[in-house]
Amino acid sequence: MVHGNSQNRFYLLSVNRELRTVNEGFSMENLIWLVPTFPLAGFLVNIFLGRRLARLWVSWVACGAMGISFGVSLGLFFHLINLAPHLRHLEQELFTWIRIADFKAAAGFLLDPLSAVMILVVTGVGFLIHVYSIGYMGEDRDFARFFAYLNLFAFFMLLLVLANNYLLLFVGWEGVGLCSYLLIGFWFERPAAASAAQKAFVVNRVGDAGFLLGLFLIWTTFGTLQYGEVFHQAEGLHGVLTAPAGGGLSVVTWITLALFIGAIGKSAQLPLYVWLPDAMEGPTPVSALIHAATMVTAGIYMVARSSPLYTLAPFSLAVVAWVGALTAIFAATIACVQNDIKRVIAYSTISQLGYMFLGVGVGAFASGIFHLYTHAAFKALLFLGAGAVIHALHHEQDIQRMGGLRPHMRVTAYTFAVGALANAGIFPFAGFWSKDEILFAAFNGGFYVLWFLGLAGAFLTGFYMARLYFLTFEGEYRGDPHHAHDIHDAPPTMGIPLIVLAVCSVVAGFVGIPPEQGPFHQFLAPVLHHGGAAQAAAHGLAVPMAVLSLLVAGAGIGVGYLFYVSVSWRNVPEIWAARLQGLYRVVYHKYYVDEFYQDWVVGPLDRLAFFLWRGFDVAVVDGAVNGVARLMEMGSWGLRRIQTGVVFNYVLSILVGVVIFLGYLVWGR
Amino acid sequence: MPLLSLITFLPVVGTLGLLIIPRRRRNLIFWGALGTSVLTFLVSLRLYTGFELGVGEMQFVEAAAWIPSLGIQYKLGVDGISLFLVLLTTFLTPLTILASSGIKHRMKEYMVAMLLLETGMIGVFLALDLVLFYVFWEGTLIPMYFIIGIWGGPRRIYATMKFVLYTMAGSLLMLVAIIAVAWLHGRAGGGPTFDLTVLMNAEIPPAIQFWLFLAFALAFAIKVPLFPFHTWLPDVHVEAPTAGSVLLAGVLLKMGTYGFLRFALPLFPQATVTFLPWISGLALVGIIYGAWVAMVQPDLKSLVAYSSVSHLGFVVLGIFALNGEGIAGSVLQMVNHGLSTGALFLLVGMIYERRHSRMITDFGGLFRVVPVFAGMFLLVALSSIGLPGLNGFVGEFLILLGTFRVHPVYGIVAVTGIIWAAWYMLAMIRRVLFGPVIHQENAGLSDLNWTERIVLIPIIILIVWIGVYPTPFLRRMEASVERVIVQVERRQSVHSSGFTVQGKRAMNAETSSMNHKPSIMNPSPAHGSEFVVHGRGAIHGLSMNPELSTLNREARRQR
Amino acid sequence: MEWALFLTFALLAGAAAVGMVLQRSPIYSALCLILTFFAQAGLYVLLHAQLIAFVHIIVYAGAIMVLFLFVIMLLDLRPEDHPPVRFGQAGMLLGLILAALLLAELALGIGPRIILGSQGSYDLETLRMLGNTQAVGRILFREYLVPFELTSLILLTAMIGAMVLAKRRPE
Amino acid sequence: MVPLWAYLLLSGFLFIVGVVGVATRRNALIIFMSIELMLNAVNLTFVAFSRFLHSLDGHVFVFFVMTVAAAEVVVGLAIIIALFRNMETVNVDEIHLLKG
Repeated sequence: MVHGNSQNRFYLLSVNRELRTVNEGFSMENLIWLVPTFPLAGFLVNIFLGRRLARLWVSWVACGAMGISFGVSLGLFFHLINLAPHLRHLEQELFTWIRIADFKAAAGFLLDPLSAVMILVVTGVGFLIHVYSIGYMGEDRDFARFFAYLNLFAFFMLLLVLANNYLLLFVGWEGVGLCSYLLIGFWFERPAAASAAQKAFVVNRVGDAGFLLGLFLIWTTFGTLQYGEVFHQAEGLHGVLTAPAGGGLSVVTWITLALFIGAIGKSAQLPLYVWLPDAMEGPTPVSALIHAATMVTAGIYMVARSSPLYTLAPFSLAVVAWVGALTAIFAATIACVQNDIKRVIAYSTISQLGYMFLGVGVGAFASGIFHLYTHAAFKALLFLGAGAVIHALHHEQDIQRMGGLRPHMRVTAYTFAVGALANAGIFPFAGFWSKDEILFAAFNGGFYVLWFLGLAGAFLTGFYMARLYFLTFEGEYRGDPHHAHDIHDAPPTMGIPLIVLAVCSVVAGFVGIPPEQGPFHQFLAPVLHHGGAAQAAAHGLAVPMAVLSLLVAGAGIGVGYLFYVSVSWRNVPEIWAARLQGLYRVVYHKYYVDEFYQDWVVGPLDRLAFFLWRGFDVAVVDGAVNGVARLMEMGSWGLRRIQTGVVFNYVLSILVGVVIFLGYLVWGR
Repeated sequence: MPLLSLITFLPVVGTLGLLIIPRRRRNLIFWGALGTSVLTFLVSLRLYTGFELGVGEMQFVEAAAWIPSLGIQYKLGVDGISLFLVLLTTFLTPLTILASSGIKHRMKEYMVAMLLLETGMIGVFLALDLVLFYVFWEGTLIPMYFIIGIWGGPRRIYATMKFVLYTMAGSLLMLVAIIAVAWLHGRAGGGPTFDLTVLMNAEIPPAIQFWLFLAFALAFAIKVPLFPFHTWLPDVHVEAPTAGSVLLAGVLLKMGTYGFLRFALPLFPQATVTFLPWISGLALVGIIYGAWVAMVQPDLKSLVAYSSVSHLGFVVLGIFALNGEGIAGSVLQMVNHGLSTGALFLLVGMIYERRHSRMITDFGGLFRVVPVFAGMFLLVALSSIGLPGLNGFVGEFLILLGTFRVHPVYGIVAVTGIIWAAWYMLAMIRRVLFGPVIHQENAGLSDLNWTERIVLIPIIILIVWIGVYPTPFLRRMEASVERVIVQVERRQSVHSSGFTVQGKRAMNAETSSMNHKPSIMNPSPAHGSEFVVHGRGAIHGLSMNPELSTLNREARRQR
Repeated sequence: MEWALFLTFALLAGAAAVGMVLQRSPIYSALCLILTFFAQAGLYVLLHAQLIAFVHIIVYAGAIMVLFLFVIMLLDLRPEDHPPVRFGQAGMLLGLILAALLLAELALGIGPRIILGSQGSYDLETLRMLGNTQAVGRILFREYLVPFELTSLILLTAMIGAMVLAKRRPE
Repeated sequence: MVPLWAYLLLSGFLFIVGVVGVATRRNALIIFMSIELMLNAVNLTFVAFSRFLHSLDGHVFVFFVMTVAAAEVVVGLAIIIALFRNMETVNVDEIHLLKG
């Protein structure tokens, strides 16, 4: 069946690709499907058989699936590197998923530098966290269920990054949301966890609705959802796409804005970030994998993937950058005053995600992805370290009740310190290279306000990271004295991932040297479009700028040290908190955003729904229906008095009727 | 072999068999009924395998004179639209019968009613004669009346009365309209006939179409049910026994949407376009209203009932998008809703049998107590909220896509439906499955037994299948969907302002699709004038597939 | 001659019918009705419907009326001790007017307007040749075979119904 | 030859007498007899038309009417007996089960 002419034009495009595949005979792209398949198989085994398998087997299946997947990813990665840069684009179409009328979407995979980086991050960090979970979840009764969910998550995440079209990306997009839901609510018996899970899913759905609209717009504009075809056409239709369409904005602006709504939801940006802090109700490995390293970065991945569209929409890019910068500083301020170890890291994650959006928003897509990649390492490390602490302290999460842990848990403390420094952006740790690059790109692109916001955020980052580390590991132990004697480092299954990640947090940044020109960037260059202005690099400023941001972050750490370690400044935080009481309370309560949503969205909607049900459905519609029935009843009550039950009356009325009727027939007409 | 008649009346034959079994032999009655329905399902699979792809016309057609003097025929036929609804019916009936093995009271009558209901439902989807359709349509009321009225909950009498009266109120007007259509056709010199395929070509003046469409639409809207005619649904669902709820939600409601698609649209194309904004508007209100009200329902069944209002709002919206994506999505979504909501009602029924309560507040923490139940419940709920990879998504996505394509604003409003769906469904999941076990009664609940698992597993397999690989379904319905669209479009042009205008419009459509897919955002100035027409007239989507429609038209001419 | 016979039978039938309605005792009423039936049978003969006439006598006078008499005796009904007609003068008058009106409508209104359509093939000559009974039998067992057979169902039903109704149920 | 109208007039008269009987009498048996009278009046019409139309269809219908009448009488009398048994009366004024 032929589906419109536009199909034909793209046909040529895909023929080219297929030819290439055929020429190579056996080729690596035929193996792409293996990457997500192993986690899926692991999921199926563990969800159906897990309850009957021994724990050892469960963990072997799950970790094995991830390990093999990681291995295949590495193989694909090296295969890709061996290809010439312009050939680094492998597609594999498994089957036609949906095809009806003019719509067609395939289940197909795309391996290019961007997705290669992503699958490495997902499978690599994922594998380490799987291993870590063996120890962390060792005593949980739902061991198998946990690993099944983790594997399912990995499957969907790999689907998300490997998809060759927007619809399949959306499948992964919602799929990781589902797994996030399941894993946040893993300890579903805790009402807080159950609520957090629901909140996460529903808030994400708000974003997803926007994302869907973006999909629809892409399809009505391009007639396809496949990346290659969309981007290819986007070049050709440049003028049409950027011409003002609705509301003074161009089509492509609307598309990219709609997609960005999805990114806001998934990557926890203002104003839809509220689910992420609550998501900390899930087990810590989940926070590390989903809510730090992989899923939440899907939004950045998606924007970067759509860079050919975003570069056509400067307005959207500006929105992205502003949302990112505001989120970065907003979340950083909250992180400074939180006391829950995981929540501090969660707000830090939100803040770092803001930086990534700032990066892609100023057109430095590669820098955004670079930060995504380094962040995956050090933020996973921080979460896992926090997990080790929580594990050791018997589920104590309040940093005010910690302190002085370093002597007892040296591995954890040192690796955590590495992670904190990387997060704060201290030379030469991974975070330094990527974050500095983003700030430089912002400055270089002439977005001075954004740059300043980012710089201020960097100061706060240094401060809260220092606060977190010092309160947790330095000073004296302030927690439950009963646990004081048995605080110890984690078992090797937890320790080794920490060490590996710590090493990564140090070296991961080196692939990005020199800034914006490193191997990492060159690898990604064929995929990512560059946002014009940012590329006219004034490299003379690079080093001074780097020093400046380093100084700012260092200052943050210094203040943290003075506040929380130095004996003479011991009381300063309290004094400041007291002096700025109003501000402190607002920030401590997270700017009352949750309360705002509760009072102005959830509450009213609930009341409205109840009113509609009771007030409209039951009262008005049913009232009308029952009213008619009652009216009938009353009428028939009157009419039934005619029924005397005496046969004579009936006969007489028949007789009268017949006479009248006949009379009408005879004389009436 | 008259396959369609066989499928339709096999349950009746089974009923006759049941009647001679003494009522003491409960097992025999049960297995007899189950065997009959399974046999019906197996026979109906022949429809699937023997269905000719790419044919939009009716297949397996059987026709015989019934009341020749009035032109009433016994005429059955199946196309890509009714095919899956028939299969859905024959698929769900055995499962509901299997799920009813616990019926204690008057099992024989119950099984007879179920089988008669099956015949009625299949007949509705297969009938090609308006009178025959009406007979089956009303015929389903009778067994349903008894199923709810005898085996229902405490307020069953109120519920049955409401159900029957609501439905009758609509369908009587439809009867009048049916007679009017045939009469108009006869008066125009066409001879007496109630044959749908003939009447589709009858030219009815738009002013009369207006009223006839209204009469048909009222009957269908009540059945769907479209806001604000939906208030019977929660009451009936709450009182109906499990099997009644499953078939009601799974199949009976689809009779309404199917009616729109099979009768209202092809018979009254102009009126369809006239009423399009109104019906789409009601569907939109229904989507959001149903979801909001579902949020505050204390009773599991009424929650699912209101969710049906929301879901069927989607289906109606897709139908009235009047393009391939929307209508195909709607047909698929009818099946999806039958599966997901049917499974939800089955699950609620299963937990009700154990706990004797459907109040959400009586539950909590079931995930720990009954993990298999909980897992299936979760999966089905996720399918119901349209999670990609499960069936609900494909249908919902296509509907939204089709709607957005012609009416972006409707699309934007409807898309929020997925947020509310997640909201109420997950809140329900949280309160029922998650959290600690609050009520001691729940601690000792037993998990699903094998019978119950056998009931649910086929549904779940289909849920995943349609979600992952819907192609076999979409392929079979495609040509028929096109045919409906072509029919509406063609009649549209006959009646609109003359041939020249039509020719120009068709040319417009052709050129536009040659350049590139028409965009609602109207990217190229050359198509500037087109947007207005499309946006308002809903003809836009109709001319989307010029090749196919031309082919169809030529095929018709040759015939 | 024909007129004379007709008038005789007609007057007899009319008078007996009026008598039946006016009689206080059910037995006399029944006897009056039997008289009416006999007069009617005479009219059937006048109309050359001999078979009908005899069946009429056998079924009505022979079977049905005997059944009536049986029941009357079985129930041991006395003549009613109140007037047979239950109205006062005004009511009587009204009733009579109503009845007269009906008769007038039938006689004056309907009667003259009856136009006989196309005639069938059974004129007197044919009937004489075939024989009345044979002719009726032929048409009954050919064209009306199915309805005829169906009437047996009615009789069967009535039989069962009567038995069920009249059976004295154990208390 | 006696014309059709004479038969019809007689038939109409008999019918009206029957109607009057049903309307005025209280004894269920007599009411029943009046109904029989009405049926017979109709039969007369059938036969008369049959004669004047040279058709035997009327005769056939008379047979059917007779059958129905016989069945009716059987059932009706059974009902009357049952009624009398339960209520000790055949006076229809005292029986008003149909009262709404």
